[in-house]
Amino acid sequence: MNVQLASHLNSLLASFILLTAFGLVVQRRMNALLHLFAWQGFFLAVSTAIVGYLGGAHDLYISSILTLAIKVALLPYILHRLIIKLKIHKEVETVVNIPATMLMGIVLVIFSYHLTAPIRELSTLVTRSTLAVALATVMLGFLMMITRKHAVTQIIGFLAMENGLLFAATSATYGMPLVVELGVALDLLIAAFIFGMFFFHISTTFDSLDVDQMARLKEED
Amino acid sequence: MNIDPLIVEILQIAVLLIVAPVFTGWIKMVKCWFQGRTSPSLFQPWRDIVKLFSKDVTLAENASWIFRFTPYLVFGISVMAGGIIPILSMDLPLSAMADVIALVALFSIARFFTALAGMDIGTAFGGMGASREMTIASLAEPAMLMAVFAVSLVGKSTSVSQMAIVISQGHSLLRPSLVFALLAFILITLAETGRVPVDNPATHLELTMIHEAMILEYSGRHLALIEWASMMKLFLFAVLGIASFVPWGIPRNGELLSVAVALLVLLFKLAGIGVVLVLIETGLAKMRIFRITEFLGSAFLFATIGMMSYFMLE
Amino acid sequence: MLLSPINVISSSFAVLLLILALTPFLRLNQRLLINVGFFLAAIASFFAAVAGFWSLVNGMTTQVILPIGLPDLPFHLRIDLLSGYFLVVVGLLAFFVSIYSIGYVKGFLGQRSVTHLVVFYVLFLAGMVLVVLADDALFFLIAWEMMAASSYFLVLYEDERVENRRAAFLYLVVAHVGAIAILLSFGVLAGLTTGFSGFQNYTFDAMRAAHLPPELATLAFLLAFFGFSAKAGVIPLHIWLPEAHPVAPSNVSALMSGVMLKTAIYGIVRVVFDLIRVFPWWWGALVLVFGLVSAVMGVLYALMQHDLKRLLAYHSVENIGIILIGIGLSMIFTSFNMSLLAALALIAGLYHTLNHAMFKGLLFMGAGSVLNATHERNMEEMGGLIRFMPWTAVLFLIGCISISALPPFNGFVSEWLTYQAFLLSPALPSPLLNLMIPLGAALLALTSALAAACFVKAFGVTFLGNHRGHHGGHIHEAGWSMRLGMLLAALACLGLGIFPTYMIGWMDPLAEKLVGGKIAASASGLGWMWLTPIAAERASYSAPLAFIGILTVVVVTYLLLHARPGAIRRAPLWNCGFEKVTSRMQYTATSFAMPLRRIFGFLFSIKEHVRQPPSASHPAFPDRIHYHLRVRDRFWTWMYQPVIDASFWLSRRIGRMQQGRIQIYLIYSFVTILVLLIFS
Amino acid sequence: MIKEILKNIFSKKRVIPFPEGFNVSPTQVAKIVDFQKKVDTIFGRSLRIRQIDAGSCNACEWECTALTNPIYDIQRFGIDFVASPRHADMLLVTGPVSRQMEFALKRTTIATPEPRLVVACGDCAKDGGIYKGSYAVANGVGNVIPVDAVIPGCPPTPTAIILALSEIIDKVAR
Repeated sequence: MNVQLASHLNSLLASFILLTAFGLVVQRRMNALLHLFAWQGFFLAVSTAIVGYLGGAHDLYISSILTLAIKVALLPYILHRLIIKLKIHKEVETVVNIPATMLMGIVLVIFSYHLTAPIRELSTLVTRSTLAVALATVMLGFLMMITRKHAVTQIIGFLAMENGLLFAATSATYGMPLVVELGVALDLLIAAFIFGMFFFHISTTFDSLDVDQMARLKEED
Repeated sequence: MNIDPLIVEILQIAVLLIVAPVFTGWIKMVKCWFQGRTSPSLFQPWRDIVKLFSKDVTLAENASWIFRFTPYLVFGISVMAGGIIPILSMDLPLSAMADVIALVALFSIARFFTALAGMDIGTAFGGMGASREMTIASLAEPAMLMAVFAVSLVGKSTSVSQMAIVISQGHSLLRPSLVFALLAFILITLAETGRVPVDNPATHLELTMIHEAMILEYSGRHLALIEWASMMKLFLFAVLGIASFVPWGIPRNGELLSVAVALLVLLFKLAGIGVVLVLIETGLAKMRIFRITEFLGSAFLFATIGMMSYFMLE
Repeated sequence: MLLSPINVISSSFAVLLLILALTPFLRLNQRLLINVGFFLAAIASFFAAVAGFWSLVNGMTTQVILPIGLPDLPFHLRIDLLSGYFLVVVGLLAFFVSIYSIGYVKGFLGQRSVTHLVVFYVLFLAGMVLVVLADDALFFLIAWEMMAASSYFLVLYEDERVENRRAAFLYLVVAHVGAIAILLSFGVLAGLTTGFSGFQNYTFDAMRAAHLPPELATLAFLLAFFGFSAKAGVIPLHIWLPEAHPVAPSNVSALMSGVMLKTAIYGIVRVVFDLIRVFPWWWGALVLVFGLVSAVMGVLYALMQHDLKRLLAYHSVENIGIILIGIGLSMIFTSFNMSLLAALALIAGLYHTLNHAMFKGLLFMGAGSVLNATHERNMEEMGGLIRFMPWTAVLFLIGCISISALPPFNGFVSEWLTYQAFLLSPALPSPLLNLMIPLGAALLALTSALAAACFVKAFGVTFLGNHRGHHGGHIHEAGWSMRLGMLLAALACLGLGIFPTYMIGWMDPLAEKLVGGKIAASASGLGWMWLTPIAAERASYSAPLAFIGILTVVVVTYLLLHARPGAIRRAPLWNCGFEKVTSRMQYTATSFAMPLRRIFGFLFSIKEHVRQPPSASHPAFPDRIHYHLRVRDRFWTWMYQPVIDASFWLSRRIGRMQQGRIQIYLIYSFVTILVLLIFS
Repeated sequence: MIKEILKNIFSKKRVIPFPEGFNVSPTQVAKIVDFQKKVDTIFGRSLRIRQIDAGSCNACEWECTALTNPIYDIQRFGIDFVASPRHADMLLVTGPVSRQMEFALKRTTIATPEPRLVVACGDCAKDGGIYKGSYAVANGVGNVIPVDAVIPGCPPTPTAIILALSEIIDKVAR
């Protein structure tokens, strides 16, 4: 597999990651969201492996395997169990005006492309072009966390942001040191578990996962 | 030996006229298989058309000339479009007659008159169909243009045969812009040719109709022309997709053997497209009309991502 | 001195003056006045068109200095390529409309005197021609005011209706706010460069020569753009259009919408490409954005209307937007000095200017004859007119097809050229613009598709189906002169659509003079039949072939099918076998636009409520249901209401000083004098 | 979904073979020589039916609906139900034309282009059936519009309808 073909593949994967990010923003169903998230992790893992091959940075293989293990298998499984236990696995969440959200997302992508222009000038890597996509993925994750009301969808948005960060790291500087990777992965797991407990508490206190309920926590005067 | 391009043109139009109903028949057939039924014959649409030609015409009393003119115009436009899109060869004298934008505009004038014909007889159904058709069309148009934009960025042209030539050179399936443009194009085709989930071509319920509602009052040869033209439109969108995304197998010039091969390849591709179409139609249910905004919005999103990924990633 | 465009144009002025001279004598015989007046007006405008065309094709520029005007401020006149082109636009449509008016104005006979209609019509024509001829700021503004004032009186023609007076006043206010901005802009261009020393730099030549510092240039541009947008009806300055155009007599609204708005376009092009010439890219981006907004919002507002002429007025907003899109793109390309693409975009914009003049004039004339026949502007009361007035129906349909940008008519050609300019924008060096401009192309596509929807509604509801109104019987076809005027405009639409290469060939020197690029050579690279803006392999379109091809297939099919004499039986409507089908059960304009009203509803302020009066019988069977829908321009509440309130508040405050006693006024003036003495 | 589709494709068809699958007497079988050929003879293997409910109790409608299911599946013969009489060759009228539906029935009939068939389906459509003599019905389709054929039965089974259709077409063919 020659370098040119590999970089082609990489950019294709980058665009798929962007697509899944958009999908996460506009998708209504819980299960579909989980599937999209898993796919995003999968694309991320493959592209990480390809970048490792391109840059000859072999620790990226490990981080790709980590991504595969955690973001494609473990986290979706945990979240799946979670939403089944919370009996929201069939829930359909209303997203505010999907076309408007899409347009917002497009604007964000353009913005991030504009933002990363100087870095593209500096960097010399084959993968520098995907940096904009990575930043856009982060922003879209953020957008998702903003537009969603449901706690589970918000953690998915959080994880999507983290995907974007990892992708940015791999594409900008052939990945961060392995230790950091491991740490991040561990953090994610812990975060997921903590989120899980939170959900239980939220849902037991308000018997709903609608974070707007939290407004009731502020003291009335 | 080389065939004269004009003969290839005539050949193409003949292929369009003959194969389009068979393509529709093939789709029906595959659908029947998927639903576990025995299908009618592959040529059923042909029989319907022939039967309709032999029947009388019953016109509404207040139908004006527009109502009678529309079927011929729609038919004529579909036939002309068959000479523009490269089906059997990329070297066509008429292919310079219109680029993709003009081609889309040709289809939209056909739609314009169909909608007028729907309003002509002054039934509520006709007006309803016209209103919905024009609404969906106006939502589909930006997505279509974006898809054209993305493809023309790669093809460095908006003339169909030029794009086909350029794209058939590079290994374009790896280009994100083309992949997304293809996704968008599929959604737009579903909307423009009135397939599930946007419109149900086999519906019997007037209130859910879009395209059918406009032609409810047509009969006899007029109906035959309109149905034939809509089959041709589906076929044309299919070959347009082939020419701009998977043009391999379409020869550069009208060399006899390669044209024959091209015909076979075309039939093969069409069979594949039919299966994909039926998979979509069996998998999805018809949408509420105000969900179509989101459907076409995502088509626009795909096309835009394609356009942007050309600048960002290629 | 041998014959030259300037003689032709002066002879056309002579004819106009002749009309004014004859009017007092013909006043007593109104019918004769109409015949003579508008016939001569037609001749005059024809001369104007000839003069413009002449100077356009020969690429000649002639200047004359009239010794009249203020002391040592003589009037400068100049026919160059640009004014020649706009003379063609003005003269051609004015020619058609004057012929049309011969029949149309007779509709007023017996109701009111048409004398001042004729007079102001002539003055209006003269004003528009002078605006494009003027070569100095002073004369330009005088002609501008002449045009504005005469059109004000024309809008006010049927002045017993309160809506007319209101519309005319609104129009006057907006026009003058614009005029002030233009005046200031010329002031900046002329004065600030040389510090008001001497009055010699009020001519356009001096302004061309002057080299402005960039910030002054920006100021001048912004002022001029504001002023001309107010005249052109660019959103958000569009509100006077949908008020003024419907109430004016239809021949006048045809001229106002078809030509008068174009003088504003002329002003923008003149100031930007001729007087200032060097500018940053964001000017173009600004024009482009305003153009896009006007295009989309204009067509959306048009969709919501059910008053035929109001709908057409909003479409003028849309088309001005499309023209500005072309000009804005051209400005962007120019600022990155890509002259070829700039020429393409500019030609697209100017071409659409001419096209819009033709089909919008045609449509307003058609609306006029419908109004003449039914005395209705509300589409909900029409329907089935194609059976009563077949000619008008066909011609109006041609207008609808052209304005919906459908081949093979002219609207499509110019929009297609605009698309080509859009599709070539990736050549721009700036990556940000590369990503943004395609979205603009998508908006343009949305616009033209919505326009098609809107005109299916307009034509379908007005001319097709069954008649909804009460006076179905005595609806008569338009007279011969009205039909002739419309027919000529329709032929112009077809011709401009089918022979674009010639047109581009004539406009090419103009583009070269303004932006320094020519596309005619490449545009007709394959011969006159093929329009290939940049190169044959980039994009190509052949209107003649498409037209002839489709026509042949249609005819052949028809003949083939009628070789067998198939019996065509007329039967009543099926409509589910429903018994009591009334014309009220057809889709109305409101219901046609309902899906789009719901999808784009967030752009309007929509008030909608259903009231069901308690009926004697069972509540499940109501006698009647009142449905009330009110769609309003958000801009009115956002921008204009506050201004109006503020001005009323201010005038009330000032009104306090108004005591009506002479001593008080003496005190005012005395105090003023004292203050002056102190501070001098 | 894919599983279902694959099952549908590869499992054995449940459709009843015509005519032997229909339990009919040998005499009838003798009458029914190849149905398809007969559909062929007049309507070019394409027969489009517009079903009209003229005040029926919907039993006949259910049987007609059953015609298009995978078991009986008359679409394999090129017969189909359409939405508009203008598209139709045959009007399949059910119910004892109630006064309310009389006008609609007439109008639909003249809306159908020639050549056309009118078939009264069910006992009610034949002569009013159990509603016979009621003040509200016209006692059968025949009293309102000329009828080419009648399918008895209350309601006629899908089998009966298909057999009857074949006989009707047979009759018209001659």
